Amino acid sequence: MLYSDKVMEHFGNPRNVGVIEDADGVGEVGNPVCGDVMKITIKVNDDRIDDIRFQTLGCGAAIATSSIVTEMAKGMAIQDAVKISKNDVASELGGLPPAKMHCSILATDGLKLAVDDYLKKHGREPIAGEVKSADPTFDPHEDDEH
Amino acid sequence: MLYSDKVMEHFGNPRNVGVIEDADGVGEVGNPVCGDVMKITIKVNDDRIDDIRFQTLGCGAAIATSSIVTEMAKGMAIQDAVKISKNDVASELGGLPPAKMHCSILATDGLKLAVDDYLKKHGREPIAGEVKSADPTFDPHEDDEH
Amino acid sequence: MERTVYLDYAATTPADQRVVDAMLPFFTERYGNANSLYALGRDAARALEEARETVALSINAAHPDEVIFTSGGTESDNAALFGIATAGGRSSGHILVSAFEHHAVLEPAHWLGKRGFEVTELMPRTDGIVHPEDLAAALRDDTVLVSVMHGNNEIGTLQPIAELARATHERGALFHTDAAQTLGKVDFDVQALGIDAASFSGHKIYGPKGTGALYLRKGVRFAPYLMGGGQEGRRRSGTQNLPGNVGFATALTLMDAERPAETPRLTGLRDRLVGELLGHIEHARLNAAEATMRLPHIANFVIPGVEGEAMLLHLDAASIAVSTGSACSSGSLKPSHVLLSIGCPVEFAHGSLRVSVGRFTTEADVDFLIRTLVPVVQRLRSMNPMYEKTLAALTGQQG
Amino acid sequence: MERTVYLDYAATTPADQRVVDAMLPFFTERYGNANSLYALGRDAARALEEARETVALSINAAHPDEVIFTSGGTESDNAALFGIATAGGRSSGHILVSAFEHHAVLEPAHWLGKRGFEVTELMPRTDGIVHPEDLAAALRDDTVLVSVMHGNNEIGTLQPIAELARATHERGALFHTDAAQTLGKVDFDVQALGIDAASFSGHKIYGPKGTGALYLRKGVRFAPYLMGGGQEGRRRSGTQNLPGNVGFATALTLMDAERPAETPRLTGLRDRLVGELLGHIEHARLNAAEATMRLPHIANFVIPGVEGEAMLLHLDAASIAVSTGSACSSGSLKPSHVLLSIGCPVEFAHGSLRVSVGRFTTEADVDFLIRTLVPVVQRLRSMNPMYEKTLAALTGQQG
Ligand SMILES: Cc1ncc(COP(=O)(O)O)c(C=O)c1O
Ligand SMILES: Cc1ncc(COP(=O)(O)O)c(C=O)c1O
Repeated sequence: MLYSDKVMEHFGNPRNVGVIEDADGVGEVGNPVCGDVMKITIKVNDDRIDDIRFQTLGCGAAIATSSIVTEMAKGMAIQDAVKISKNDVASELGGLPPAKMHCSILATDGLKLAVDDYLKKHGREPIAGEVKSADPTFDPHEDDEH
Repeated sequence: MLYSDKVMEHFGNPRNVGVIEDADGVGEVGNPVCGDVMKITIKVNDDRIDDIRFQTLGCGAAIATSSIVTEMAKGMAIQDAVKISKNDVASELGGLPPAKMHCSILATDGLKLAVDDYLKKHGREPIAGEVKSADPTFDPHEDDEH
Repeated sequence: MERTVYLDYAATTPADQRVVDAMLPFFTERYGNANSLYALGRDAARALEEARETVALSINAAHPDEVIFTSGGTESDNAALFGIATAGGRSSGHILVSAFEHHAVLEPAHWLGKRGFEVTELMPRTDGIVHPEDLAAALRDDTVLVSVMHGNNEIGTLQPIAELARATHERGALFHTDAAQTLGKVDFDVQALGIDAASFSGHKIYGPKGTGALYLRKGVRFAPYLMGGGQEGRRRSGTQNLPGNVGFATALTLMDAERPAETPRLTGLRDRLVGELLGHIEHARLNAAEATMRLPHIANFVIPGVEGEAMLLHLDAASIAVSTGSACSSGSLKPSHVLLSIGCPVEFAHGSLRVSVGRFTTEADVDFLIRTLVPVVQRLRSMNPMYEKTLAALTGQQG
Repeated sequence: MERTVYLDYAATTPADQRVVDAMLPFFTERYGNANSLYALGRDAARALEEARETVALSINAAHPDEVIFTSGGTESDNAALFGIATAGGRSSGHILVSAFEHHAVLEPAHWLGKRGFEVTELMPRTDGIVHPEDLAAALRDDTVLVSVMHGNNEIGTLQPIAELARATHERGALFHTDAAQTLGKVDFDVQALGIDAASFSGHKIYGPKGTGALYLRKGVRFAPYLMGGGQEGRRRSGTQNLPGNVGFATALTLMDAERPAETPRLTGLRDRLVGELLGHIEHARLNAAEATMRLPHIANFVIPGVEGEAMLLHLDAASIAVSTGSACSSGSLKPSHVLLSIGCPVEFAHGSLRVSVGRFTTEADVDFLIRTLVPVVQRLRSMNPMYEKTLAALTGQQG
């Protein structure tokens, strides 16, 4: 189970760590029983993500995927941001060990929830589609083959 | 499965190898299917074993036990010779590997048969008792524990 | 690799140079097959039996033949479970294993549980000990085998094996203990313990990987697990790994010789570690802290608000090697079944840290770990979106 | 030990010094557990995967993961038989093994045969070959697994594995071959052979004892045999023997590199041996002489009127190491099941002699064997009370 250099780089120097206090949207996913919890806060301007911050309790992959997803999403239109897939995240990181693929779901799901939260606050329809990990009983590990 | 030094010594330099042409008694035991065949010829004088020779097709233990039994029996009264037990032979050799204990039976049985053959030739009663390995279908290996 | 501060001796150990030196002639010169009759084979057989006697003597076996060489702790455990349970063609019966056994015991037990046997997992208490009265209550008339490990590989608690074996025998069952973590590290006397079988592993005692042994008391019926040429007295087939077995025996001899001095030294290092870590990391806890009988070299902590792998990777960046959960299952995402079995909450089990010291550990190593760990924990907690909540729960709970 | 004329390379081989050198760093320096996350563990994991790739490349596996490291040929055989037969919880079906398999295949087959499976032993013909048409005739609709060894360890005949595998697949069964004697010695390409599984042993190719591998084609369902920590992609538990696996891979690389020159050299030595022995020992016969496909290094003779062990011990006294029957079973008294399976009469099977040459064998060694053997045979025959009879039968038969 080896992490790519890029995963290790993002894990060691995660980008955009923290909380935006007056955030326009907040997404929280995961639960401590599964070992991974992630919170994303976004600042949106003209339906574009102006600023984004994350906090993550989780393994190396959880932190690295959180970090990379904030880098990918920053400056993006919200319509595009919700389309970032777990595979996009994984390939941007130079791949993830199979057992860690579920971490990418958490990262993209966190972002989706933050966007929908922003839309909801403005009385608009959600666009992210189903976000499985928003359910507190969801266990991403069950996605694994074994 | 290690042989004692004494076994190896008798195997390497077996005593009393050969056939006494004008033997008073002949004992043949074993069969080639089992891998061991032994022939003992004896010269008897005054019910005492004056000369004894053996030929053996068989493993190291078969040859060593044949050799030692001829040494033990030489000069013995026939009444005593038939009492040599497989354990006597084994202990005289400093022990035998468990899987090879059956070889001592062959050696003592060969001697018994030779004595009884001598007695029979002189119209006397056999004294050796039952000699299982005289039966050509006897397989000494069946004595083994395994 | 050189400046690694290695603090994961419970996962594996470097082979001692003296062990390697003892093995070397058996690779290239004394290479005979121990089953061959000629001189080279007899020489191998003699060396093999010497190694066997060394191990038998160390564990006080009644007879060298009670020691069967295997390929490691896992094979020994598998062979013990399958071999004793299914001996004589038996295909049913009750098997008791502690809930915090190594997977090398649990998995064969579960396999048997799916094929005719009934398996019960016996819970240790929160002190990390399997209590004899709990075992006595779980034993049944149809119990055939009990397996409780001697020293737990994650939390380091020692089990009262003699009492457990006695309780087992009172109900007519056989007793196996997985001693992979304890052989060489504490006095191990199969007769004093009164056990029927025990598993050992070479690479936990500065011996070579891929070596181990199974102690099997004379008279215990056993179905061989590896079948074939009938080596090891028909109880374990496969050409014997002579260099490995000699290495294993040599390693054990060294452990025994050095234990009187080494045990207090390791205990001192461990106690220093525990003191410093609990002193410097807020809310950290020692798992199974109440247990008084413990291995000298293992300490396991829960560090709330931190995830284990992340902690481990940061320590790794500083060239410190420690573990979270057991090494074998660290590829897995499940929290340690050992910690759960002693009542550790799942969310804390994700933040466990196992530190295990050994022959080459110094005080400086321990201090370096603490010095490095403090800012790592602080940083990870600051990134934890739930840490305030966790803290509130902790202090509420503690207040 | 030094002046031993070693002619039992089929029993075991000395580890090559280059193999030992490759292993050494992994004992004391690169000692990490390949399942640990930190640098030392990752280094171990990388070395392990390199070794795996080396083996995969050598046998032309489609993917490195198709190679599972084990503790030797015996474990590989056991795991293949049990693992494939019982995969997915299967508990019945027909299993076909050749009658002259190694005991490491026969015993697991018989075990399965007593527990729900039906086992048929397929006879080779007197040429020492398992003929594909015989296999085709024995295959049934419910056959689940066929195991036929690649090169026989006693008589050295090579089996037509590609044809046997094809016939097996035509009836929907899976095909395993025990290649412990052939890996490295003849070209071994799992894809060209079209097999599903194969067993290898390290100590037959100048690698360390206690090492080996199982090739398992991707997609073949398999129940792990050693259970526990889930190493080797959950197919073989137990901390990996990294020094051993590196040694095994290195040994295989050397075999592959040297084979082009070594095969004709060994073949020449063997042919010289056969020619000289048959020329100098009256009535001696080469077993399975008709087989044209054979291993370069093994020759097996019957020497009528002589018992094998006695011959072996006399040769040993002259520091020559050869074997009679297989090494594993030489503790046993039964004549070789291999020789019996190819129609060798029992009384002659007791007088078999296996000579196997290898990397360090010279012409002088072969000549010394012949020179020593001639008087040994003469002496033993002269002590044989039945020799005249045997001779009469032989010449009558031949006349
Ligand atoms: C308690 C215990 N049992 C069994 C094992 C397995 O031993 P091995 O790695 O030698 O297969 C280990 C170590 O991994 C262990 O700690
Ligand atoms: C054909 C064959 N299969 C299996 C084995 C067993 O291999 P190992 O000795 O590595 O267990 C051997 C050698 O003993 C063999 O010759």
